[in-house]
Amino acid sequence: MAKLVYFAWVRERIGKAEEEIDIPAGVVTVRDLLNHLRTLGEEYEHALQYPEVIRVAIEQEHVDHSEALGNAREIGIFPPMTGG
Amino acid sequence: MAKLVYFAWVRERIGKAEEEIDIPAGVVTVRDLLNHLRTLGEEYEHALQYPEVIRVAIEQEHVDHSEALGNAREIGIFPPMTGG
Amino acid sequence: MDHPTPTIRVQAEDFDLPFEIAALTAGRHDIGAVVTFSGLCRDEQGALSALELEHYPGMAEAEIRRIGALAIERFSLLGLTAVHRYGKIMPGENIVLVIATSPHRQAAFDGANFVMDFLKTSAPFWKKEHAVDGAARDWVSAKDADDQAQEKWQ
Amino acid sequence: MDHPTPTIRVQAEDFDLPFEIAALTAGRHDIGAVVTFSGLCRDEQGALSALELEHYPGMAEAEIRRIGALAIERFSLLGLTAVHRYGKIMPGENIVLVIATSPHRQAAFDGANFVMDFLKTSAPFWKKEHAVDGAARDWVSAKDADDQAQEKWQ
Repeated sequence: MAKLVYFAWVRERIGKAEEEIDIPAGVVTVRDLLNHLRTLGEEYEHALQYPEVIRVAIEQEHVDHSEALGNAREIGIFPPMTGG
Repeated sequence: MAKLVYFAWVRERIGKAEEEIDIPAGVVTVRDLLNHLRTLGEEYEHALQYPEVIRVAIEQEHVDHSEALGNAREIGIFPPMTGG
Repeated sequence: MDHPTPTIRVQAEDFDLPFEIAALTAGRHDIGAVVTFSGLCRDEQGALSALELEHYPGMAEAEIRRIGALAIERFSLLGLTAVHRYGKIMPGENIVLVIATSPHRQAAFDGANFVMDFLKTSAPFWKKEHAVDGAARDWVSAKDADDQAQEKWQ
Repeated sequence: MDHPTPTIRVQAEDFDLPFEIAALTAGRHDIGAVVTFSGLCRDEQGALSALELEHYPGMAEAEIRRIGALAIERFSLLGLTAVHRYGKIMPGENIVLVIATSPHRQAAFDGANFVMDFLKTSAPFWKKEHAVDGAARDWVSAKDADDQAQEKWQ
């Protein structure tokens, strides 16, 4: 089980701020996870249809899409940042 | 007649903050003026012995040593600035 | 060499610039330069009624703290404060504050500038614009210019 | 395009940073960035008891005004304030203040930084150091580093 947390328009399109999911066998990297999520429904597909722009953090630290999920407990998924 | 105003260690070495002087014939440029002043006494020679470091302003605007004095009314003579 | 710890806060309320400067400088005689950066909400020629700032709680503060520590080490700063607001912010109001102190001026300028460049592209905040007409509400797009601004430090 | 007029003052008394910021920003919704630079008197590891700032009255203000107008034009600033003190200044006290406002952050950083670099080498001020032992009183030497800092804008 991992907790996924969504922000900004990723959160709005998926329609929830967070959820717990089972990571299926075969989902190893961040990229695998994003592709898996896109199979869960059209709201996910709408949020993640351009995965190359999506940013991901594991345990609140930025990671590349090639990173292994390992035993991640909290995975943040969000658009490029626009603070400051 | 021109008013000369001195600042910082130029003022201290010459021993006065300002004076009126007649610009002799043949003193045309700022460089000529500095060389002329060095003939006026050892306090001037002490203040202006390295004329290349001395800064000059005419009517309160920076000028090069090659500049003509023209009909300057106020000539400021001082060391490199150290404000800020 | 021991480096000072940056003061980092993520908060809804406004910040108090003179208070934050005093906290970095009071009683010290080794600071020669204080540079402050305040980022404000613009109204985009009257089109914008408010910004809404969303953030990733916990990560937002951790990320700014990481950037602040990098800046302190890189520019040998004597002190650094960064405060970022979240929630609804009206035109003319403050969004973000960075203060850098150092013995000499260029390090303080560079330290504050560096923190802003990295904060823009790395700190998990997102801006949504509320239009004056009440209808359109759009997320601000990330700017290539911000990525380029960050690259100047590499 | 009409450029704003810089606010320039040369004075013995201290300045009030929040007041000066408010004077540039109050009631405006077009400012996205405010950068302030405060230059302070350091005690040089306890060796310095005070600085004495001499200036060329009239020319000092005119020269800072000229530099400020250059910065406004070059960086399209929305506003600029520069205040330089003269007289005796104790460690920990303010010497100089520059504030630049603009729609975007880099112009505000560059504007304030530019004014400080040119002010250092062009504005007619001279610093004399008073030593703690009461004896030595030396004029500060101009630094090559300051000339080089100015050259980065060419």
